[in-house]
Parts: sequence; C-alpha cells; structure tokens
Amino acid sequence: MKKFLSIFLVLLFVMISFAQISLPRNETVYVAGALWGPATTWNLYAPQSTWGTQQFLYVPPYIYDLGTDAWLPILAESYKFVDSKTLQLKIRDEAKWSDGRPIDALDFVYTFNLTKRLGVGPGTAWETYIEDVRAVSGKVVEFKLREDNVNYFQFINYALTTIPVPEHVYKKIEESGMNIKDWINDKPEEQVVSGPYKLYYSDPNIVVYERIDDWWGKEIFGLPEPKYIAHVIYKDNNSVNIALEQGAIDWIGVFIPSVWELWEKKKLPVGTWYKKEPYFLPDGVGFVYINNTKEPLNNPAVKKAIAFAIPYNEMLKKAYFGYGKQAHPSMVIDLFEPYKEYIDYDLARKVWGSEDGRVPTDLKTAEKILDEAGFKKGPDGIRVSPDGQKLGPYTISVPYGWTDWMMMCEMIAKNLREIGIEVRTEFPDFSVWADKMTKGTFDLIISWSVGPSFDHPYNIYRFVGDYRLTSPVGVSNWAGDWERYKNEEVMELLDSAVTTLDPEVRKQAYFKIQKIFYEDMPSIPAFYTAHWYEFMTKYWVNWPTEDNPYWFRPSPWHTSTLPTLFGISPADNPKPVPTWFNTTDKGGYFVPTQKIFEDLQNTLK
Amino acid sequence: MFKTMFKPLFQNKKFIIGLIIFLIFLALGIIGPLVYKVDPTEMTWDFEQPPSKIHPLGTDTYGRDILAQLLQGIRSSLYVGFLASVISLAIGTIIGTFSAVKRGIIDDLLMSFTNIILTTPSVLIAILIASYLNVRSLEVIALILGLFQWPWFARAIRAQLMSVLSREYVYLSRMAGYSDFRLIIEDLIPTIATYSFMSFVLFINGGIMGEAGLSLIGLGPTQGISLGIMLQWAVLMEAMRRGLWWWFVPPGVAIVAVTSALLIISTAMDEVFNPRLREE
Amino acid sequence: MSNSLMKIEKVKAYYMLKDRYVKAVDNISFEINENEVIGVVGESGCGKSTLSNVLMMNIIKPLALIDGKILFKTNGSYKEISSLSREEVRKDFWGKKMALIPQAAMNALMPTIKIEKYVEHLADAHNIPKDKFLKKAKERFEKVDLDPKWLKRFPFELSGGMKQRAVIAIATLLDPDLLIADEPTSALDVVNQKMFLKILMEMKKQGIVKSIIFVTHDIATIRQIADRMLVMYAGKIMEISPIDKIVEKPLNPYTQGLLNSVLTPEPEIKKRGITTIPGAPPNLIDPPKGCRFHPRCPHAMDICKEKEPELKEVEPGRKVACFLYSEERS
Amino acid sequence: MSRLIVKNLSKTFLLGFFSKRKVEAVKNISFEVKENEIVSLVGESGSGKSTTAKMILRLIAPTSGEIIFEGKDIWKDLNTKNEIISFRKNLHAVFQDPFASYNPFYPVERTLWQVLKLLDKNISKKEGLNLIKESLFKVGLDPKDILGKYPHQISGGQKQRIMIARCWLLKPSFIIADEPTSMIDASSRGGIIKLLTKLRDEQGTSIMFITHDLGLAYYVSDRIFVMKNGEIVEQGTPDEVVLNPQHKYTKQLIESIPKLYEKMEDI
Amino acid sequence: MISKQMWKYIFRKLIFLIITYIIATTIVFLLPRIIPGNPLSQMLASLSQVAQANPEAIRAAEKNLMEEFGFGKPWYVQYFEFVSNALRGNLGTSVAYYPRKVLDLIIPVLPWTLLLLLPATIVAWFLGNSLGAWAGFRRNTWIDKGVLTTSLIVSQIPYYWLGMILIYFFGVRLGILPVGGAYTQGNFPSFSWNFFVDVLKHYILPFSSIVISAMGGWAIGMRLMVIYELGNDYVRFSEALGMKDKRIYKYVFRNSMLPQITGLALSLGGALGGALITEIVFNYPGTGFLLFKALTTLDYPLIQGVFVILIASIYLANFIVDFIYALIDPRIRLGQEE
Repeated sequence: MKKFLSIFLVLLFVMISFAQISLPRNETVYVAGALWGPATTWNLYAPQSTWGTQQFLYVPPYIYDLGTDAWLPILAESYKFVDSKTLQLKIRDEAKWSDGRPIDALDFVYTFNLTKRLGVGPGTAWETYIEDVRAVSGKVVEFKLREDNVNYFQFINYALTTIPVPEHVYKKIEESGMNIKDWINDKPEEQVVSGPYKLYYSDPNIVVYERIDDWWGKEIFGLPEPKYIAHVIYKDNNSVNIALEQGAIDWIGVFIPSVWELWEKKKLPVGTWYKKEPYFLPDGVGFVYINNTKEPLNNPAVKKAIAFAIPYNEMLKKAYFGYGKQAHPSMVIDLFEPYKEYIDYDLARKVWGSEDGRVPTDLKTAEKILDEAGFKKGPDGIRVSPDGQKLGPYTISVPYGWTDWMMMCEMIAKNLREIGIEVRTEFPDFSVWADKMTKGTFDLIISWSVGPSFDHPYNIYRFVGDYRLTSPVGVSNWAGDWERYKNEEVMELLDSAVTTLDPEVRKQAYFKIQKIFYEDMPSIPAFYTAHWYEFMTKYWVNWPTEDNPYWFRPSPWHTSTLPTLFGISPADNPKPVPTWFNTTDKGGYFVPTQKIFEDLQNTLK
Repeated sequence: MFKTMFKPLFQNKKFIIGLIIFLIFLALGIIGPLVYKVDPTEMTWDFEQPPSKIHPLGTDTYGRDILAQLLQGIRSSLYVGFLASVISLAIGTIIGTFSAVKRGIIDDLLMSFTNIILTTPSVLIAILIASYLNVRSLEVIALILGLFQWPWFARAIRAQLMSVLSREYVYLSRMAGYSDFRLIIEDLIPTIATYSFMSFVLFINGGIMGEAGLSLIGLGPTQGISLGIMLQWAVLMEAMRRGLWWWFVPPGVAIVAVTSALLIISTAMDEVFNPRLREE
Repeated sequence: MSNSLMKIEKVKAYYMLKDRYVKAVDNISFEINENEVIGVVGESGCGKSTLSNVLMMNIIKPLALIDGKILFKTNGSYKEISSLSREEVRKDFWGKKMALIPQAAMNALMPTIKIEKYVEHLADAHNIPKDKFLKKAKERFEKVDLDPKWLKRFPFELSGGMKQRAVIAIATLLDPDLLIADEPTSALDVVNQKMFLKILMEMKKQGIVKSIIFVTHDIATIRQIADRMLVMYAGKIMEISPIDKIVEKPLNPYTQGLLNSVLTPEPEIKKRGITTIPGAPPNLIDPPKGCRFHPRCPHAMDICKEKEPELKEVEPGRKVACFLYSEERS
Repeated sequence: MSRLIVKNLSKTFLLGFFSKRKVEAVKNISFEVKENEIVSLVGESGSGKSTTAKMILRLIAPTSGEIIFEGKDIWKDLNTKNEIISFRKNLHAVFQDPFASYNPFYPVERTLWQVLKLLDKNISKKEGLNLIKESLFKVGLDPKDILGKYPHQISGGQKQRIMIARCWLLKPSFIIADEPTSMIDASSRGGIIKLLTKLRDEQGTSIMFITHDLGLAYYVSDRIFVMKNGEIVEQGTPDEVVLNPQHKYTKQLIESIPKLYEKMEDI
Repeated sequence: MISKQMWKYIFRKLIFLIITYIIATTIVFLLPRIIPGNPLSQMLASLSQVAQANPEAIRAAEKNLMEEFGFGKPWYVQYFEFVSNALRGNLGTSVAYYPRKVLDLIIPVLPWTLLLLLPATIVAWFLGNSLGAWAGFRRNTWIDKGVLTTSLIVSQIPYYWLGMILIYFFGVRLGILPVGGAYTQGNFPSFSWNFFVDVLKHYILPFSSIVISAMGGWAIGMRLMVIYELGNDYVRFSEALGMKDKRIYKYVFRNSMLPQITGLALSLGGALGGALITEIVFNYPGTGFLLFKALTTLDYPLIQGVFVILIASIYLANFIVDFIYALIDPRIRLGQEE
C-alpha cells in the first residue's frame, strides 16, 4: 500500500508541475472518433500504435489516393524498376528526421529487418513477398521481389508504403537492453519523427500533437495549417456528438444517427462528404456470410434465394439511416470510378435482371428458385430439401450493441422466414460472435470484409474466396474466407491476377471470378459500409467533400489521412487547396497506379 | 392467524398505495402486451416520432413503438426482478438456515463466505461475469444479479433463526421427536416468513435496478426488451442529445415507480410487523 | 393532611386508540406523604406502570389524562401539575422535583459516552456549574458504594449491579423530592437487589429524596421497604394501607389473594400453603361492571356485580374498596 | 432406585472462530433423582442450571460426564430411533417462558398434537381430539376456550397449563420444569405448582425444578441443589438448605431474599 | 486509549480482508479463463478491418500476441505468473493498449474515480443521515412524512437514469452545465483557480446524481434507527432527569450514526459500482471509463488490473472505516463487543 500511496503522491506532484495551459482555439483542430481509450504507444513496433503515430508522426514513401487511383510521394522522390523484379526508391534529399539527421536508405533497411526480427512493426510479413531490401546508396533503397511467390500488388504495396523508423534512435534502445516492443516513445522532447507533427501532450483524456514548424517538407508541400491537433478521448459516440453540437470538435469520424438533422434542423456548420444520401464514402463491403460447410444451407440455390430475399434498400434506409448503398454482387465497390472497369456489367445484368446488375429484393423470385431446386414448404411453412433436410433453424447473428447491424439481422430474418427458411436472430457479445465467425461455426452472420485499395477487387476476392487463407472448422482464423468457401478455379484465377502484368488478363480473371461467384454465391455482398467522416466549419474550412474532392480518405482515423491537413485552412483565413493535389500530368505530385504498372510492364520489353 | 396478521396491513395507507401502484404496473406488464397488440420490434417508417395518436409514446430511431416496448420492458424487468429475487431468497435462506441450525464450523465457514460476498464489490463481479457470458438471456441476468444480493439477507435470517432457535417451542418440537428438516419446515420457516417476504420485495428492486444498470453498460440481456435495454438503446441512439425525451423518460419512470412502490410496500410491512415501529 | 407531597385526585388516564380506549388508570385518588415509601403492587396489565407515568405527567399519545387533578407540593404550596403540559412539567419538575428510575435501569445510561460526560451534560441542562456538580456526583457515587473512578468509564464497563447503583446515584443528583422506581429490581439477582434496596432506603433516610413510589409485583420486596402499600387491580386502587397491617390482615379479597400467592423461603409459607386467584385479570377496554374483581372474587355478592365499591377508610389509615367493609353490603 | 443419575457432568462452550474463548458453563456436577421425587436446581442466571437441564433433555451434548436415565446413558446408549422416541416419551419438560413455548403461527393445541404423534403415529383425529380435551380438563382448562386459539389470544397461565396438559398426555416418568412460574403472575403460580405436584402424586413422576426462586424450591422440593458458577455448592432437604445453610453463597442468598414475615434488619 | 482487544479486533478484520482479497482476486483471474473466448479477438478484428491489412500480417500479429501474453499456457501457470508479478507491483501488460503497462493506465485515472466516489459517498451519507434523523425526531409529523415519501421515491431512482435526466436538462436543454468529462477539453490539469473552477463545473452533475440517489437510502435507514433509539431507556431516563431535547437528540443521533458507519463501510462496494456507471454516463475519465473500455475490448490483463486495484481500494476504505468506527464506538475500542 505504501507503494500505492507514493505513486499517488508522485501523481499529485506531476499535476502540480503543469501550469494552466489552453490551446489556442483557432490554431487547433479538435478531433474525435479515432481514439476511444488511453494512448498506447508512439512506437510503430506494436500491433496498434496510438492514433497519430502512423498518421502524422511517421510518414511513408508514398500515400495511396483512392479518388485518382494514384500515389502521393512523401518521403520518396521517385521510384524506378530496374527490372520486373527489382524496385528502387529514391528518398528525397530534403528528408530529415526531426533531430536533423537525414532519412536514408539504411533507415529503410533497418526498419525492414527489425520488423522481420520482431514479427511485428511497419510492413509486417513483408518477407512473404519481398526477397531482399538493401541500400544501394545513401538515398536509394532496393527491393527484390520473391520469385517463388510473385504478387506484384503486395510487392508494390510493401515497397511503397512501409514507414521507416530512425535507425539511430532504435539502435540506442536496443543497445540499452530494452525490448523494443515495450518502448512507449511518449516523451515529446525525445521523439524523433519524419512527419510534420510531434507529440505535444497526452493524458487519458486528450492527446495533442504540435506542428514542427521547420519540417523538412515545408518547401515541397508547405506546412499543414493546424498548429495543434488535439484528440479528445470520449467514451462513446453520444458524448462525441454532444461535443460536436456544442462546437467543440472540428474533425470527427463516428457514426451519427440522422446526421442531416445537424444542418437541416439544428443549422450547425457541420458537413459530411455528400450533402445527400448516402452522406458518407464507402469504406468496405458488408457481407451476409453464409456458412459453406453446412448442408443444405450451402446449396447455391438456397444462397441465391437468400440474396434475393434480403431487403437491401429498406434495411439500409431504416437501420443504416441510408448511409450505405447496396453492394454490387460482383463485390467490387463501384462508387469509385477506377474500379468500375473491373465489373462485368453485362453479365451482372443478365444474371440478376436489374438495371445496374444489383440483386433486386424479390421474394417471389427467391421462392421460385427454391421451388425449382426442390425445396418444398412443409406444413410449418419451412422448406425441406429434396433429401429431407429442413432449412433451419438457423441463426443470423451480429455482436450485441451493433445496433444498425442488429436491425438488419431482424429484417433479413423476417424475410427469410417468409420464403421458408427458418432463421432467428442472435446477438451474443463480440468475442463470442468473433469466435464463431473465425472458427466457422456460425450459420449466417453480417460482417465486414476488406475495403477499397489499389489492389481492389483482388483484395476482396482473396478475402472471400481464397481457401488457402482459411483454417478447418473449429480452428480460429482471422485472415479471410470465414465462410469456408473452396473453389480451386477461383484460387488459380486469383493467382493469375497478381502474377500477370497485363491489365487485360487481370480483368478477364476478375470477370471469370464474378461468373463463378454468381453461380456459387459463396456469400452475399450486401452493402457498402460507411467511411465515417464529419467536419465542422466554424474554425476550419476547405474540408474535402464531394464538391471539393481533393482527398478521398478524409476520416481522422484513417491511416492515409495526412493530406487532409494540408488541404484545410482556418475559417478566418481561407486558402485554396495546394496545387500539388493533382496527378503528375496535371502538374501535381500524384503518380497514377496505371503509370506504375506501365513502368513495370516496360521493364519486360 | 394469517387473517388477523394481515388485516392490519390492509389498514395501512402506505401499503395500500404501494400495492396499488405495483399492481397497476404488474397489470401493465402482464396484460399490457396482450391488449396493446403492437409488435415492439416492428420497424415502421415513423422514425423518432413524438407521442401521437398512432404511437401514444412515440417511436424510436428505428420506428419501433415505445409504448409497446415499455409494456414488454416492464414485463421483462419484473420477470428478471422476480427471478433474481427468488434466487437470492433461496440462497440466502439456505445459507442462513444452515448456518443457524448447524452452528459450529459450518456456521463459521458459511458466515465467512457470506461476509466475503458482502464486502466484495459485487457490482464489479457481476459486471465481470456478465461480460464473459456468451448469450445472456433474461434468466442468466437474473441469475447473476441473484447471486450477489443475498448476503445481508442470509445474515439477518441467521440472526433471526438463532434467536428463534433458543425459543422454547423449538425445544418442544425437538422433544416431540422432530428432525432438523421438519423443524426447519414447520417451526422456522414461518417465523422468518414476513421478513423474507419483505426482503423478497426488496430483492425484486435489486433485480430491476441491477438489470437496468448492467444493460446500460451493454452487459444486459442480449435477447428481448427490458427497461434497461430501452435505456441503453436510447443512450446508443443519443436520445438525450437529440431531445427524444419520450424515449428515455418512460423506462426510468417505470423503474422508479415499480421499485418505489415495492419499497413502500416493504416499509409498510415493517411498520406493521415490527413491534418496535408499531404505533399502538 | 398538610404534609402530603403529592395529591392525586380522581385521576383518569386512558389510552385513546382509534376506536376504543384502554382505561389503564380509572378514577384514582390518593396522597403521597412526605417521607414515606409507597409500594404499588398489582398483576401485569393492572395499570401500575401507567400510574407511574401519570405521576410524572409523562403523558404521551395515545395516553391521555381524561380527568382529575395532580397536585405537587413545591416551596410549601401545591402546584397543579395536571394543568401543565408535559413539556412544562418536564422543564420545571423532572429531575429536580421528581425523578424516575426506569424499568430496565440497566440500559438507562447513555451507552456511548462516559458517565462523567453525562453528568456534565446534566449540569448543563440545569444550569449548574460543572465542577460543583461533578463533585457532588463523586460524593453520591461514594454514597451508593461505587468508586468515583467509575465516573470516568463507559456504562458498559460496569456490571449490572453497579450500573443500577450508578443510575440511582445520577437519578438523585438533583435531590428530587419524589423518586419513582418502576420495577427497578426485576433484572437483578437477589444479592444486588438487596444492595439496591439498601441504598434506596439510605437515600431516603438522609433526606436526599423525600418520598419514594416503588412499583413492583413483588410483595415481599415492598414488605421490606415500604410504609404503605397500594394495591392496584384493573386500573383501580383496591386497597391502600400501612404495610404491616396488610401483612397482618389483608382486608380486600384481592389483597388476600395476592398475599396468599407469595412464595418466599419461609416455614410459615410452607405451613399455610399458597393459593391461586382463579381466572385472569380483565380486559381494560371493557372491564366488568361493578367491582372489577368480582368475577374472580371468592366473596362476591350481588351488589359487587352492579355497583362499584368506593375506596373508603375502614380503619385509621386503611382504605379499602370493597363492599365487605361497607354499610351498603346488604 | 434412582431414575436419573448425573455423573461428573461438564459442559464447555467454545466461542469465536479466530480466537477461541472457553466458557465453562457446567463443571463436573453429579447428582441423582429418585422415583417419585421432586428436586430443585437453584441458582442465579449464569450458574449453569439451564445448560444442565438442556443436557439432560438431550438438547445440548455434554463435554464430558454421563447422564443415565432409567439405566441408559442418554448420549451413548440411545442408538435406534425407537430408543430415542421412548426416551422422549419418558423425559419431558415445561419451560420458563409460556410465550416462547408456542410458535405464534400455529394454534396452541399443536403442542399437544405433537406429543400425541410421538405416542402413536397413527392416531386418528377424533381420538386425538378426545385425548386432548381430556387432558385440558385435567389441567383445569375448558377446551372451548383453548382449541383453535393462537398463542397471543390466551393468557400466560393458560399457556403454562397447556404445557402441563402436554405432560399429562405423555405421562413421562420425569419432568424437567425450567422456571415454570417465573414469567407468569404470582396469583396463578400456585395452580401451576399444584398441577405439577399432582402429576407426581398420581403418576409417580419425578420432577426437577430448575429455578432461581428459592421460595419455590423450598416450597415444593424434596431435595434442593444450589448451583453457583457451574458447580453444585450445596444440597440437602429444603429445611437443611434454607434454615441451616452451610455454604457461604447459600447463606448470602437466603439472607438477601426479601421475606414476607420477617423484615430485614439491615435495610 | 487503544486497548489490546481493539488491536485484536483490527488484526482480525485485517486477516479477514486479506483472505477475502485473495479469494476475490483469484475469482477475477479465473473467471475469464474458465469461459472460452479469444482475448485477442477485438484487437485482431480491428487489425483485419484496416483496409490495407494483409492476411499474412494478421496471422503474424496473432502469433506474436499469443506468445507475448502467454494465453496459450495452462491457467495455473498463468495464475502463478500473475501472482508473482502482482507481488512485484507488475500487473502485466494491457492487450488493447499494448504495450502499455496496466498499472500505468490505471494510476492516472484512479484519482478521478476517488474524487467522484469518496466525496459523493460521504456527502450522501452525511446528508441522508441528517435528513433521516430530522424526520425520525419528528416522527409522524408532516416533515417526517415528507422526508420519508421523498426518500422512498428518490432512493429508487437509478443514478444512471438520474444522470441521463440531469444531462438532458442542465446540459442539453438549459445548456448551463457541461455534460461530460472532468474538465474542458484543451485545458490541461494544473493547480490554478481557473482549472479548479472548471473541474468543479464538470463535477456538479455526476456528483449530484450520485448524492441524490444515494441519499434516500441513508435517510430511510437513519430514520428507522432514530425511531429505534428513541425507544431506548436512556432516552426516557434522560428526559426524566430534565435534559433538553437538543441534548437527547444528540445522543440519539450519535448512537444511531454508529451502525450507519458500518453501513458506510459495507456500502462502499456498491457505491463504487455506482460511481463507475456514473462515470460512464458522464464520460468522466475515471476507472469506470477504463473498465468499460477494458470490458468492451476484452482486455483480460487490464480488467484484472482494474479489479485488483479497485477491490483493494474498497477493502482499504472498508478497513479504514471499520478502524474509525472502532475508535468512535467505545464498546469496540474497549473490547466489549464484537
């Protein structure tokens, strides 16, 4: 108890040592919704570093932009494909750590090696796809593709986005005998960072970052406008939103029920990406996963009937406030222009019989499909398979407290019961639900999948359809294919999509996968989940929106959100968005993905 | 005997008032959902409507009728309270009786155990248990709550029985060849009956409030609608911030009304049966 | 008599319940002389405890003084305390003029403060300098055979007998004229009981208290200390006489019955045997008409069933309420 | 012949869980009670007399010593249920507090039914009722006033009489009367005593009075045992003990008791 | 003035609390391990939701964390590690806030909980008892009836609901008081007047919601206690000696308060639960908040840590109250009663 007491006294002392400080309101961006508990660590060698570490403190060579499908070089000046299996990155000459030491190739090499050694950190598991990382010269790093596991997407992704850490700092820590993973890096004066911000203050209620005014990138990018970024740690959405109404926060990434009320009814200077439905950008695809190991639930006819029975629009409107759109059955997020080309619209239209190829909610068709497949309704209204198995009772479940999804479950279950599949809802706690999901013991669940990325839709096809990622029923697996769908052909097509450099071959592979999926219906892509993002224009303006779409991952919690801070400006001194927010051909810094692949392809010639 | 015993109860104003309020809510819970036949889970297109003719208490964010939820909630909450109370009462009676009848080392051990539960912040343990349970039905919640509110009752029962056990009629029954078991059933249980009934009433309160508390922090029943669940949904959907008073006020009022009615009943019983409080 | 300390005249005190009243003290008259000890006896529920409350004017609902006068002699003249409120009597008489030793005197002391402190508070209440009063308390403690060091202790540190003595010492600290002791010895063992009686009588002898009302059900105790004995039955006085005379020859049949049920370790008792009064005392809500004792009386006559006998002096100093000693007997 | 033999009886109570405190309630006492004899165990509260009574009644187990009732050690030789039942039939008690002797939840005749069932499990309702009525008459009570009444509706004297009716039904050979008169009005004390002595006279019952009232002991007993602090300090016939006490304690006791025909000198 | 008996009493209390503590913490440790479930699921889930996360990276992280926390080991090995670490003042590493040490997370928030819990509990206790005594002394008057009725109702208002109502009225409708947090965001803790006022403003609502809802129960209990005490002989004796009502009330109050002190000790556990939920309702940055986070993320080490510390605090407080009680009540101080 003595120890306890002394700790308490020390704490009091610490409290005394602070003078009354308030942040200047018009130079501070208040943030909420990215941190829900005390800060963890400002060290990238942890499964989850504190918000801000990846966003503002340490910057990657490139940041991927969804809207233009292009790459913004930050640390890197340029890349060069030496051959189809070797990539060289040229680090900017100006790039320096905040202590003045240059950021060089050896920092990269050190970072990659440390990650491999610790099993966690920037670019975790890079060694699956990259053979070797080495320093060619002081500012040039070279990456070699692993030839026994060719995957161009992953190769490029690891090489371009892995954030380096300062070797000289980490070396010292290693030498002190400390486990790198235990290092918190919470002393502002000791932080050595590459980004434009640095930790200023943190306690369990707030984390504040301060701009580094002589950041090395000042000449290239200018400085981000906010002097301080302060994240207030709230308990729940409710308190965040109250604070928002009171004008206390500027930048939010949370779910708000009936968000339009804020400006329509309450006339608050608040906005989201879209002014109208769906208000938010899509962030991923919400699936109704169907367990493919359970007879007769795994009968394609049943799965297809379920797809027809889901009340997509009603449920999105009622349970989701219209924040999401029905997902395209191809699983491709077709709200982003660049991805549209990967959808075989003709096929979709033919199969699903609707204008844009989406699955219509049509109970009659659903019933017809089941009838044709030999599922006859029993006296209790529940269908029985030709070989006598009852369709049910099944459960559809989501974690308790995920209200929107709970409501969706209720509505889906109701429709499924109508077409003769006995389904009831079950809302266990998260860990239980997650256990069922990852072990493949569920019947039906609503869950997430991966989001848009430059390797979309490869990433989502892999997540849903690559049986190699999964594990036997009963063994936990987080990596993918929760519904345990297995199809050799899909796996081959997936491999071909990432080993080829021919865009047409890749596209055709995707088309083929779509065809298979329409027949097998491994699971049902139901809706696009929302990229929660709200802003207040009382103190800061020029937020990225539909009308001013300079950055497509504007939510504060997103790892690629940094450019947002270069775009916004104080309300009393509005400035235009910097001109470098554009692709190279239009005078900006952004390098289109297409160009990278072209460069890669050119090495073959 | 029982007639003469309970007659003064019905002459006590407090008791009558408490009983009437409680019976009203009991009726609302039991008969309400049968009379007001609106599905509390049905999502209509009337979102967040204030009270109106169609929805006497308005609707929630998902267009579900609040009155229907309230009636169902009262029913579930009473059910949880009742069940928790039965569990507490059973455990408390068993432990208290055993302690008093068996004495000696058994008494020492049971009472130490009781004191441990009594001094341990049971809310915390209840929260802990609740958070580790998969699917929490109303019954499970009642069980968790019931597991922790018995200690003071067990102690009181033990003390009462100790004093009863030194009464001569117990000796006389023993001398008439009664076994421990028969003694407990015939002589001891009736003696502690009024006190147990009062405690029963208070345990119901504990159950109702406990359920609401657990629900509020997301550890309540994962199935069905209770008053606590209503409050939790109201909090989740930010009813306070958004001024949807018809959503979060009624469940609280119902909780307060039911529990105070029960407390008033118990207080009145104390006044009637406790010789030190009797006024004549 | 001019030397009576207190006069009780036709006092009626009933418990007023909602729909009925309990006639606990019903039309009672007697006088308490200066320098005398009156023993009040009666079976349980006869109203003797109510009587002690009435004497103190400790009238709390539902008890109510219906009728009659109570006069208390102070400074040579009689003051009608029955016309004062309880609060007034409490302010001017309690402690100073009349004091009470309650039934369970063992618990009469404030348990969680030291006795000394209690004495100081008492001084405070009566505006007496503390040290003077404490000194007096010390002397009084010595008088009741208690070491004054016990003043510095908490009540629970004292044994039962010691507590009882401390109570009597404190009760008489203000030198009250009248001490009312309500069954003060029932919780004591006989040795302590005797000691207590001794102290009580010593107090009287020394003039610290003038008169004592001693309420008990134990005639043998009264026999030892009282000058007169007052026999109560069903809210009425049956007989009030010098104790020696009663023991010698009880007049009222009820008194006879009581005396005959006394059981002390004496050969005389063994010789004469003990008898029982048949039946049970009446309900005071609806007492029998006529003499209240008549249903149990072995000598009951017709008149007893109809008329209430008055308390009349039948011999000098002896008052009896019974038609056996009245001219109306035929 | 001795009906009851108590040999070297002791009882020590252990209190507390962590720090054991010993209380020696009864210390090595021995006495005998003959057939047809009335004895009294006299002592102040805390002298151990009630504990002794409860041990003899087989309600509390002794720490050491023997209690031999009609030739059998009641704590060792009673093994079968029948043996215990027959013991219960033969040794019975009347307790101090007539209020506490009745469970307020049952009509008063329950106590009588209890012993009837002890006598004969299969007794019919009608037969039983007749027996009960008979026993009530015996103790001078009108069954009309008693049957169906609850304890709070009848007087203490009546309650105590019903207790004795219980003994009349059972006809035990030994009765322990634990302060049978201390809680009732003096005026009805005589009747109770008479009823008990009548049992002795008519049935040859041995009676042991447990009392603090030396007057009572003197009046009814054939022999008196004076207990003090768990020990028997003096015993003898009533006249020996009361008129010519030997032990210091007895002397002091007798001297302190207020008497009716003798005024104490020192008050 | 402290007698041997009292030391004995204190010693026994202490032994009892230590045993209780060991049992309680063991339960806290074992419970999560009896029930199957993956403590890492929340973290892995959030990792897998990051758009760029690779299946390989998720696998690597899962493997890494399982080793790091030793969740794969048998429970008794984990228990011994837990105990031996705890004895050295190391409550382990949080899962959700990895690599933060559990103790480092708890220490900064604990003062806020204590700040809310202790004053509110004591004020509620004191006000409630005073009110109850006031009513008890005036039994059957309008004051008594008013206090009793109000207490009967108020004591049944769940503090969390009261909190919600207060937020709605004072925070949202009237907008005169802040609705959550311990101080205005952007202000950093300091010992300045402004900060103090700021903290106070944030303190009012959570404090009141605890005080109001806890007061009623004390008032009801105290009223009964006073009525009981008033029936005691010392009251009658003191009256008969001509003592003034004021003094007698003081006596009665003193004696009625004594059991309420023990009651206070026993109620602390419940009060803590109340404070925790209140913290959650008011977004107050105390341990309740942390526990809530720990529970929603299934952070075993943190949950254990919070419990170990909170239960220890409660027992400590319990012990202190018992100690004070023993000092105040001479019967215990002098070893008369237990």
